[in-house]
Amino acid sequence: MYQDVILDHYKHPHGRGLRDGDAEVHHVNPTCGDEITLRVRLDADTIADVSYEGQGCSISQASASVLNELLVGKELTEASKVQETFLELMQSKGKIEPDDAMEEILEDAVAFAGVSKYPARVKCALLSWMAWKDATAQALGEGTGRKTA
Amino acid sequence: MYQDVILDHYKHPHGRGLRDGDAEVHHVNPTCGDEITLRVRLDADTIADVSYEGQGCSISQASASVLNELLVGKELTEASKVQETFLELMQSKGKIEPDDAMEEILEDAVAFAGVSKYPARVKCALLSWMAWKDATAQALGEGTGRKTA
Amino acid sequence: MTPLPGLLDTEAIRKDFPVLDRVVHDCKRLVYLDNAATSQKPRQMLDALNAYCERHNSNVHRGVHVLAEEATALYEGARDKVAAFINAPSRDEVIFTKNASESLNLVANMLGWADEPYRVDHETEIVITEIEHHSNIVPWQLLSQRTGAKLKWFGLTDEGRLDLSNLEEIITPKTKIVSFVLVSNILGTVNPVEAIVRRAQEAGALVLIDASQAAPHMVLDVQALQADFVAFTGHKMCAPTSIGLLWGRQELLEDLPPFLGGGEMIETVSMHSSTYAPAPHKFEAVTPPIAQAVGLGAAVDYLSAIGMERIEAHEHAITEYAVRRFQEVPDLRIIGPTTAEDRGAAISFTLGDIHPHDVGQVLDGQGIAVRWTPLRAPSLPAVRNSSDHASVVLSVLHAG
Amino acid sequence: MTPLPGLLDTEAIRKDFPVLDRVVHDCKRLVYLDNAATSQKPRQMLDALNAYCERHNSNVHRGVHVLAEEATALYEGARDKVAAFINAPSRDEVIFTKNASESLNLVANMLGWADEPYRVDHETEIVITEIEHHSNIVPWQLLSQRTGAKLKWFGLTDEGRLDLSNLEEIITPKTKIVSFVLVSNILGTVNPVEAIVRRAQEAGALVLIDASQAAPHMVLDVQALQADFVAFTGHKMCAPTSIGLLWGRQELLEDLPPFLGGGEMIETVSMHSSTYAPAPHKFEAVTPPIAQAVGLGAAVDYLSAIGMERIEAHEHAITEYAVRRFQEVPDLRIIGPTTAEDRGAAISFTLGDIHPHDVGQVLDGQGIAVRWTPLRAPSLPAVRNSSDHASVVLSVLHAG
Ligand SMILES: Cc1ncc(COP(=O)(O)O)c(C=O)c1O
Ligand SMILES: Cc1ncc(COP(=O)(O)O)c(C=O)c1O
Repeated sequence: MYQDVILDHYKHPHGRGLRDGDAEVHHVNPTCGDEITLRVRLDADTIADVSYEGQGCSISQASASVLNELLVGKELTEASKVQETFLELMQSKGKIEPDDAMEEILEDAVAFAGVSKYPARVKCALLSWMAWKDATAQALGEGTGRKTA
Repeated sequence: MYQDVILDHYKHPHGRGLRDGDAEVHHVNPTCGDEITLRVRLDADTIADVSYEGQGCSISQASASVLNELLVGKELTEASKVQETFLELMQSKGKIEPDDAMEEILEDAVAFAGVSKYPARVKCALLSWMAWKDATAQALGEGTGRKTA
Repeated sequence: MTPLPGLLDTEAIRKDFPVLDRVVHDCKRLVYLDNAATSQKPRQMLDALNAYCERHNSNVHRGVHVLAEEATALYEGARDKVAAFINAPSRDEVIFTKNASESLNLVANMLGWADEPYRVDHETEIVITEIEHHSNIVPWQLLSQRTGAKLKWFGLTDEGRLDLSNLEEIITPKTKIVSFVLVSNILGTVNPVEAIVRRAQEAGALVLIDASQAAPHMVLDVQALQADFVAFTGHKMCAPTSIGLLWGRQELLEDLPPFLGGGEMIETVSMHSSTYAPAPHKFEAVTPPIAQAVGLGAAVDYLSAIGMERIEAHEHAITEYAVRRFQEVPDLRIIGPTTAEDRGAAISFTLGDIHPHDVGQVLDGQGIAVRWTPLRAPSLPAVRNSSDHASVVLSVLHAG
Repeated sequence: MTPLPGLLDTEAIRKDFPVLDRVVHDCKRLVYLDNAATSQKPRQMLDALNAYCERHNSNVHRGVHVLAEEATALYEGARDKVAAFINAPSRDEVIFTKNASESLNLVANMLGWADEPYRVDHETEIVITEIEHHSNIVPWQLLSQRTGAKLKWFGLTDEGRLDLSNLEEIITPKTKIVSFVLVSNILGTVNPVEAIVRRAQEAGALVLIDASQAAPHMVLDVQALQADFVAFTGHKMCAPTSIGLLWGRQELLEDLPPFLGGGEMIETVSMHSSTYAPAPHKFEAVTPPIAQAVGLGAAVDYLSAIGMERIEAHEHAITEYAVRRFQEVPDLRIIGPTTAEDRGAAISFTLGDIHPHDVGQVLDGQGIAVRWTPLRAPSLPAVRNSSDHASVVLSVLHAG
């Protein structure tokens, strides 16, 4: 589960820190206490920035870093596809062995495949992704999202 | 358990009906709904009368009849001894085989020995005896007794 | 003796219940008819319970070790099974409690502490019926005493059916909650859900159905019932004691306040205040009945494998037979419906003026386990007008 | 590896726990140190539980048949065992609940609905501490919100002990109830009962002690504690889930109102009102946790056969050893007392800045089951002033 890629992201997070954004959310993983505050800035249909602050285990922190690396600069539709693929992988209970197609979409995020075997940790891995989804919906004016704090 | 003596007392109860008394109590066996209203009349230290009305199973009704037969006319100290012996027998869980000495004290009431094997029925057998004890204490001015209704 | 007419292979089913091998009182083979009080436990459930306690036991939700993952999966898996069993729209609507009594008290307490429009207070009314189990009477008496709300109830007809002739007077716009039993544990009657629910909806009242005696015996479909809450209990449906259930509509579970406070039902806690986890966890202060839920999951699998439709049809056939034959016994009087129509398999009867305590004892001497119940409160018309004060209840489960 | 120093034959005791034979994650033999969350179950308890479910299962108190008599005797027999285990003056003071959380909520609710002099209302105060389990915080927050009573608490010293320097300011004549944990599930600290009880008695406040983490590990004597109520839980002391305990002084149990309403907790019921059975039944709406109580009785027998004094001494020796060796690990910091004095066997620690979730996962990979806990609320001084936000808790039970 502790792939080098994950530990790298944990030790050297991408794009950490809070910068200007169109929407901000704060999410908590209630069963473990991981937290994230995340902002999304959109430029028309493109994700101009995802900035965040948080604390928690290596999985939740590395996942936020991977998210930043993967999604910033992408069009929203494309980003949604990445998010859905990641969700699918994480909900697979270790049963999906990522193929090339998936690897192309998820890049570093395929390293999380092993995490999907541990239900308690899946929530850590998904925390920033759920926050991103909520913040984006909010930035697009689709309601305020579910804030868990 | 259903000895002829018990069934006889059930069908032909002794001293049933409410007559004058120095104290009255009403007891209920909450787990089964048997009820008794019982009055005691004392003549100095002697039990002049125990009168009662009630409803319930054969065990509770026969036991009240036996009580009337045994206690009326006795001195209080003697009656208390009967009551205590009956209590001891009923709490024996079927382990006491009444000997002659006990039979002398309890007379017909030894027929209840079999009932002591059935904890749920012990309460039925003891209902009138507990009521008598309370009513007597009350008649003697020792507080009001525990009324359960 | 001619075999009872039925549709299930009762000899095979008997073998699933180890207790039915017992001989009692000098070689009488046990005949267990006290299913209205609690059911016996099939081998399949016992094995699942034992495997859990012996191999997978752990606290749930919070651990980071193998056992915690396994226990959580088994516990939440049981919730999925129950949700499917009752056709719940969402698994998150299934709350594990300790028994049906707690489920019923939970709703009563929620409504006492709720905000408008659910709040029960001195200007509002609570409706129950005269044929409720004590566990569906006392919580409402307490709520009524504590809030000043008025407690009202439906009476019974002489045949032991709910008397709905004054439906509109009893359920009014002041009514906040109507709580009633689906199948009576005393009379066996199946109550007319639709008429009551329709009137309650019209009046804007919530509906709670006590399905404790229904869940083990018939298809229970919470969507078809159209109630807001349904309570039932594990130990009457082949599961262990100390597990009860409350199904509730999701919006309500979100809006209503919690009942027991504690670990896992919270999201964040400071010394000053807390926020609550979403349902079902909001209503499950740790530690939940983990082993018992696993047992219940296995019990639900067991019942489903036989098939609830088949169980229902089988019991109907047996009940038809039993009420007919019972009436052939001199001096035996059935309390409650004397036909199998709209009635469950619990049959109450009196035998002449022999006290039921004695009838029960004599049956026990034959190895036949029944229960008896004092019938004075709530008073039944059938009893009020006679010298009977109690009756023997026997309830035939599929495995009877 | 040198064997841990202790007084018990741990190899023999290990054999009583079937789960400890398990191998996990590629041939690692399970090491279960998550006893603060829940204990594992010895064969002796499993056998009693299974025998009950398989041979004697019945509802209690009301049946007139063999099984009902047996089940009632076993259930009430378990009450006797628990009463003896905690040195209760009377068996009728032992109430079976579903878990410690329910026991704590029960007291909070009783006090909210009580008459004077017990009643908690907006002119009164409730006292807890900063080191309570959520189950001893949230019930009091709810009670405080619902009654307007003020919630106050003791803070902690930098060593993680209760700060009693302002004892007289916190517990005042306005205080109605003081509720605190005997042994902390997080820090392992054993709290100074005597000083708190003395002050509470002076102020006329009731005392509730949460002994959930004490009952499995040391001699629990409710008379020596001099509290009014003591709550604890079965699943942490070798019994199944879904059974909790509340001991309370008899006079209080008589005077205080009931909590859950239902069958068996009543004496008489009419549609208008009910009278309640005497304690303990007043607080046990049917159906109680029968099988679980039987299991608890067997668990109590099991622990008593080993001997609670010996268990306590053994754990003390192990804790002494463990806190010493732990401190030799680079970057490992114990949260809570660093000596074995006045501390139980639960040890919380952080390891450098590695998140405890990760520490727990790595230990799991080695077959070692621990738990981890976010430590933010209630905030501990030791944590408040550092960058740590959680710690790993491992709790060594006698069978560890
Ligand atoms: C100190 C303490 N109090 C209360 C509880 C709650 O006990 P239960 O799980 O039985 O509700 C726990 C553990 O969960 C605990 O450690
Ligand atoms: C109709 C009905 N409701 C409620 C209950 C109470 O259920 P439980 O024993 O699970 O509290 C029972 C049986 O005891 C019942 O028959």
